[in-house]
Amino acid sequence: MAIPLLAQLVNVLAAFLLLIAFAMLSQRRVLTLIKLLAWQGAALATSTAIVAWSTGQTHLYYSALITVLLKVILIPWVLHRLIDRLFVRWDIETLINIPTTMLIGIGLVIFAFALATPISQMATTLTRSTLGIALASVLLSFLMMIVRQKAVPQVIGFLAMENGLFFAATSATYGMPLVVELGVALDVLVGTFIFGIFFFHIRERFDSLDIRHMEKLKED
Amino acid sequence: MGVLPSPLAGSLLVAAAWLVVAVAGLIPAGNAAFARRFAFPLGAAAGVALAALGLQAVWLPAQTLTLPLGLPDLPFHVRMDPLAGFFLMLLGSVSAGISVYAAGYFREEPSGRLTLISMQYHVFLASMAFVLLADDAYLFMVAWETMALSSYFLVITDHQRPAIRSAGFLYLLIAHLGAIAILLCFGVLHGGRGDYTFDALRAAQLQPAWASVAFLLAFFGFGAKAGMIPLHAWLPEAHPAAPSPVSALMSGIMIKTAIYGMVRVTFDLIGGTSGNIRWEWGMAVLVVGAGTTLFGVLYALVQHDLKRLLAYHSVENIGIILLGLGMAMVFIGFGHPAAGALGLIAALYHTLNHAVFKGLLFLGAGSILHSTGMRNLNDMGGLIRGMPKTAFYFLIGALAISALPPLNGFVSEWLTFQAALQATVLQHGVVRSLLPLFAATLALAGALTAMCFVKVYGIAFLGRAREPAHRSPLPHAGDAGPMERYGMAWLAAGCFVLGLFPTSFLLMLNRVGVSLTGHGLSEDALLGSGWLWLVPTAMGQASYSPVIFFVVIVAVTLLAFLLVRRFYHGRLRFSDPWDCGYPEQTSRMQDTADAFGQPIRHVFGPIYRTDRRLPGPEDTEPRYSLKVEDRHWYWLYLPVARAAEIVSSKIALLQQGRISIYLLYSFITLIALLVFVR
Amino acid sequence: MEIALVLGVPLLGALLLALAGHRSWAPELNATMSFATFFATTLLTARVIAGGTMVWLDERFIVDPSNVLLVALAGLLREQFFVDPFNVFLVALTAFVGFTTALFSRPYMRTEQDHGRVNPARLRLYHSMYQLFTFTMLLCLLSNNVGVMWVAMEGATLSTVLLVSLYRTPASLEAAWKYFILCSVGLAQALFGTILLYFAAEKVLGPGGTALLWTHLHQVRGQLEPTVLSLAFVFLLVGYGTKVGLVPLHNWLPDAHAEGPTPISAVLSGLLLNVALYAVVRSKVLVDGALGRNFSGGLMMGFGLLSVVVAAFFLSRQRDIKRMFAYSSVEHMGIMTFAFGMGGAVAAFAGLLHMTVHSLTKSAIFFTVGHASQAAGTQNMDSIRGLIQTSPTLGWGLVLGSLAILGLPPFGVFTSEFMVLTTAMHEHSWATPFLLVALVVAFASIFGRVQPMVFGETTAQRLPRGPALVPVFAHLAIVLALGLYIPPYLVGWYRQAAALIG
Amino acid sequence: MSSAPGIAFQILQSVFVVLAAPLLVGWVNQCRAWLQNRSAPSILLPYYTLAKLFNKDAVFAHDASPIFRWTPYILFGCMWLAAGIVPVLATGLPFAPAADIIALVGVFALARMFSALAAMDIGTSFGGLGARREMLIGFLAEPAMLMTLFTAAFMSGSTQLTTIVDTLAHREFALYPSLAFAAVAFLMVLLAENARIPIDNPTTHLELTMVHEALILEYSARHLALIEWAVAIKLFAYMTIGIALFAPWGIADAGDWSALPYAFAALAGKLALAGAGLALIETLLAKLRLFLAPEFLSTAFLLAVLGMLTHFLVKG
Repeated sequence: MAIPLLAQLVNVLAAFLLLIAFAMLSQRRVLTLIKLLAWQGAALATSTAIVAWSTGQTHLYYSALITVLLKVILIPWVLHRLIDRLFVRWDIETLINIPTTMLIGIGLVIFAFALATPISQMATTLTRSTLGIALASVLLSFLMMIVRQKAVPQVIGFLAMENGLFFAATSATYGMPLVVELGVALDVLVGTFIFGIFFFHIRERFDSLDIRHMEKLKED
Repeated sequence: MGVLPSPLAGSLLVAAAWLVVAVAGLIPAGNAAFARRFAFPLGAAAGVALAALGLQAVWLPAQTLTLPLGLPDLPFHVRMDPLAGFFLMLLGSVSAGISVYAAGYFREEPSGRLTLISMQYHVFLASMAFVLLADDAYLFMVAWETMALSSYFLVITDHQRPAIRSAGFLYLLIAHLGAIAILLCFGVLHGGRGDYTFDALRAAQLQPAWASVAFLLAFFGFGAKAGMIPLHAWLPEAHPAAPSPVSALMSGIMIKTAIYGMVRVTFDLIGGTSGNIRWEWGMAVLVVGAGTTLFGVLYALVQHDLKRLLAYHSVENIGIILLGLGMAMVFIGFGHPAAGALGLIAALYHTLNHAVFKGLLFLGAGSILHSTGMRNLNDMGGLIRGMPKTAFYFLIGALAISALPPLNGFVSEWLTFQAALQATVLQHGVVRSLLPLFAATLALAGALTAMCFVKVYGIAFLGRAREPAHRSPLPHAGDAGPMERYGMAWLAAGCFVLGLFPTSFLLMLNRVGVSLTGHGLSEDALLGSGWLWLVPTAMGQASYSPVIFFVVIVAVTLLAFLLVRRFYHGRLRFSDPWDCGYPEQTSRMQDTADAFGQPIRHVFGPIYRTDRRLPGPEDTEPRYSLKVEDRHWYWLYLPVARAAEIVSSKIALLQQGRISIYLLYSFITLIALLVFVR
Repeated sequence: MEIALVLGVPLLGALLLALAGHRSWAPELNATMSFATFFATTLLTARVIAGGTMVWLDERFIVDPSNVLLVALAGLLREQFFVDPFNVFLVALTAFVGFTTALFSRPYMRTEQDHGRVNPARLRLYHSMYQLFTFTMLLCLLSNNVGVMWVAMEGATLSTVLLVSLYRTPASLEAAWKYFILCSVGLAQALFGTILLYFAAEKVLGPGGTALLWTHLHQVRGQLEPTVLSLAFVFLLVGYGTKVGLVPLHNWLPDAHAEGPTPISAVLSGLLLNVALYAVVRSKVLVDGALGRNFSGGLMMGFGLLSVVVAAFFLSRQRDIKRMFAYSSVEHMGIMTFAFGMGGAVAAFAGLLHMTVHSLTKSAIFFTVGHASQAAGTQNMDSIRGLIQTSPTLGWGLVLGSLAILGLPPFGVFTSEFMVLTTAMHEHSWATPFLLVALVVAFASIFGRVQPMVFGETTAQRLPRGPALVPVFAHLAIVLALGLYIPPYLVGWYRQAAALIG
Repeated sequence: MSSAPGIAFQILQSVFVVLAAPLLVGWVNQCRAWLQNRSAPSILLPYYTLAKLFNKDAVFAHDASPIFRWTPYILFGCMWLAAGIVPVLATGLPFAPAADIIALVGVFALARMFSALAAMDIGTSFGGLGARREMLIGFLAEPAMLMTLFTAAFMSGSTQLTTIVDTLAHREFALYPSLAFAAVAFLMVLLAENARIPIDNPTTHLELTMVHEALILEYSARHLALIEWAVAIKLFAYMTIGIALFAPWGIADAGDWSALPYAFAALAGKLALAGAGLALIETLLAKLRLFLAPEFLSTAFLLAVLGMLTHFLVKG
């Protein structure tokens, strides 16, 4: 009965992921957001490793390793450095107030589950039920990007979305081919660096990382 | 038969020759000698050849050819049938005169402009030839839009002036709108089967409702090009803006291609011999035609810009052609193809006649512009003394457009009247009594045209210059150069030939009518009384002999002259004009063009949107200004433009600049689609 | 091997220019590398004309089994690239426009440097990224692996995002930020779609390498799970559709086009949008196989039509010349999406042809626009006047290009619009009024703006450097030729590709 | 058709009309004088006037162009031609088929155009004024005239005056409401076209009110004589058209010499009556303001159209 247990473990981690997604949605402090991101990465890496273990697909180990390096260590560290240097530790203002956001978030989760359930039924994988959770966390991150008014949380939302996607890739389908995983990881890495460069440029030009300064290009 | 193996191949050669001339002007870049000396005469020679080929083709069965160009599934199809032959003859013969004129007119253009004009001009000619030859929707549209484009560039030759630019823009916009309607019409005709050759379109069996839709689209689309109301707005703007030979081409020939299209689609593609034409369409055409006729001439009467005035007359004449077409459709719709053929022939003959005399008039206006730099009639006067030859040609054009016998304009209006008088054969009481009413509008328009040309001719050529010689270029105006005169002489001769020998042209048009509708006038009637007599139906019903008429009128006039000469002395003294007891009469007191139109503005007041400024009693420099605007601007064009602006300002709210909102769009789209998928 | 060459040359170019992109001869090197890429694609095209569809590395490629590294590499690359009628012309087109744009960028970027808008460091970034961008697009087109296609598409975003903000002005930063965020988020959706696709394919093809290979997916497309695929298609459409610029996902597009350097606007409009649409169409083929035509086609038609109409009405409000032509791109991508959505041999043919002619025309327009706005010193259309006086050829290029893009014959854009419209008329006649209204509004808006810029009086000076006019007229000549005559092998590709897309 | 007696008839009629036309003018003037209690001038006064004018020296303005010089001859020629078309004495004249009613209206229009052009030629303010007013009247009179003629054409199925007159003359007498409308319209057109009261006053010499006189203000001597003569022929032609349409009885066939005296007598009687009637109208009515002329003529136009519609309605 080892395999169901492992599957249960993956499910628990999936729930954890979703919980973190909600936490990020409600979190006002940037530093905490980065920590949550790192935790999410860790959960992701763990679940990847468990899937690798349970299915014996070795390339998923590489994937887990990359995740740990990239999402648990490198990116949070980079972000941390960035906000240190940019002095942007202030609290986050949101477009919609947080309780409303949470309500919408719950709605999204229900929607995602409803959408994913029929598909999960068809899947052959043991961890199929995680697909709904992955979709939910993608949508929640999306929501987070919409409601946040500052550049850094927006990027964190984006990275959380990538985490959700990775989770879908590894847990629900036992991982994509390695070429793709490598490519995606590379893109995420490069993307993060470019985001970093952008933070500096934006700050240099606008004296702030508040994206509400960037609403000049529009139709009038 | 002819010089060339087949009229179709020959016509393609001519069109290609035009294209070659167009390109050849560009090759020795910077050296405009070719364009100056040879391009236009060569173009004219090609025009004459095309006219001969077209004439020949009317008597031959239809020929077709497929070119190795075009779409993979739809190579260019070309076809030469009597209808195309007739219009090619029109194109070739009228353009020949205009090209000869252009050779003189453009002589003094700077080289760069000249090569450009020469290229656009010949591409324009070639594209018109292809419009007429096209036998599939694609080639037709390509040629049609190329025609619009090349003429657009010609219109904005003097692009430094903002008014000309906006005229060009309006022109191209409406042309494009029309082209889209035409395209849509082909789509409807196609009905989803086969390909887009005209043969396939002919063969398609349409539901009556769809046939009506197709007809209306064609009517709208081609009407936009022809300048029928309310889509005429571009015409009085664009035609005056272009250099005069181009105005002549546009007014004389290009808007006729729209008539060609209307006839091709209505009588050939939709109608064919299967009798799909409905009389209701004819009534629609008649109503629009009558409106166009009256509107055109009434607006022409209040213009003071000579070329603009002529452009409004083009609107009017398109209306007259539409009246003929409409009658033909009514008759055919009620099952009287012979009477229908008469209407069709009248319309086509007027098409040819209008091409000739309107070409001539625009050329005359061009010569005035060339030698005086004036277009405003209010400043002109007494030009007949400086440019007697131009004055003579212009007079012929003026008499022809005023539908006076024995010139050509009269013949086609006569035929249109005859068509209207066939109304007795109709069973439908209302329609039967309405047709003569349309004839009445035609009569009214004819008389108004005469009034308008009395105004034009009397004010521009007759009378005296308004300003003293040192302040006005008029007394120094020289006559048109030899090439310009040859061009005008060619078209003036056309007015006479078409006016005096209509029977042979009628035989030709009868072939066209038979090839389209399967019925025509009885050739016995046409031929039976000899070439002297124009007898459309039967000798007892109606007849007209322009030659006898002309000979007699010349004879009696000369007789009167000789008798007076013979029996009375020829003593003649010259003195100042009689001043009626007012010694202060100056030449500034002559009627101006605006003054001449004043009774019309008075009688037809509600039609115009007039802005008149009278000088006040205290004005030290009294000025009188008059602006008459087209009402269509205010109820149609501007509201449409405003509506588009409102819609776009609403849509602009989408793009607010806020990234969160953009993400939200993306999110909502995603969610909505996901909901939709479930 | 041609494929390796096609992909290798721009990658090499990116490396070289990353080192030497700031030198005075860098623009020439850039053009040379682009030409080399173009040359490699002509070799590839010739190969395809001679031998037809190819997959690389296929079974015939056998490596020495003793060399472990080579074996691993071959295993990694096996069947990863392919050329079929659908992508071959896009590859050639991409390389060609990439080359001509490099030619254009030579005088353009020099003038920008003269004006002090870029410094050598940024120029190095520019040149290097230009090559990298070409590489990512070619990779996206040639990749047989749907996942790698996604990676390449994201790579294309990443390589251009810093180019959009090259001038570091507030507006360009804002545009780049929006471009980056919106496209990345969009592509994230596409990745989810890809995962779902894999999720479905894995059941049929088994886990592992082949489940994302397009050639394999295409063979088994009838057996894929319809529910999953419909869901996947939604994600893919929203994802890649963001990149295509479909309304309402288009918001990044006008900003990015207007604020970046003009050569980048030209390749974004002319090439990147095509590549993104290519990805959408590839996805559509699979989904259609699983679901039947109506589902994906309906969605694409809806998006296409919405894009055409909304973009047309946006056009009239523009003041910035590049922004206006960016909206025009949205409109044309809408037309293509609509055409592919309708499906059927003629419409798909028209869509492919429209991709070709739109790329050529739009990039030609951006070339002239670039020079024109440099001459006027502004992108504001109200300040650009009388181009035909300062530079007649440039003026004619702009006016002819605009007329071509507005769908006036005899230019090729009309050809494809003719086919789209006529097909729409008898298959989806409800859509035609919208299309036609949009076409007329677009005509009035664009031409009403272009005319006073080209004609009339001006006070502007002539350009110090001769503008690059060869690219402009080469493009327009090809577009004109395609309006009158389409070469048989191109017809063959279009037909086969249309049958594939069907 | 073109038999020798026919041609003889044609020439006879043409010469007769030219010679007789001034007599009709003289008769109208005489009647009017009687009606107005004036002592009447000789009925031959128009002839004396013409002779006097022909003998005077002609005077031209310095700026006169060939148009000015040729217009009197063209006018005279046009009217003479018209006189040849209208079946005055006989139907079936050989020249008649060469020009039907539409061409007849065309001839009058041609004459009007040239007279207006000639008036503008010298470049005085009165010439332009006259031309403008003449064309204003013309553009309404011409369609009204055409519609009147069309009514008759519809009744007889032909636009040839000969056929129309034949048909109308040989049918049994009946009251035709359409013809009645047409007759009233025709009368109004006749008044307007011949510069009669209430539209114009042929005897006026007040420049501001005149129409026709303003047109010929610059003419003198033989040119004026020709114009006056042409005007007389025009009146004669209009009256005979009216007679031919509305009272065609008694007309001869071309070549039928025996019927000629009878036709001649009938014509003389009808013309005498018509002339007297015209004089009566001119005496009873007052001249209208210029801008009431369009109303007058549009009434004529409407009546003509009504006549035509009545024809269709009555015919069913």
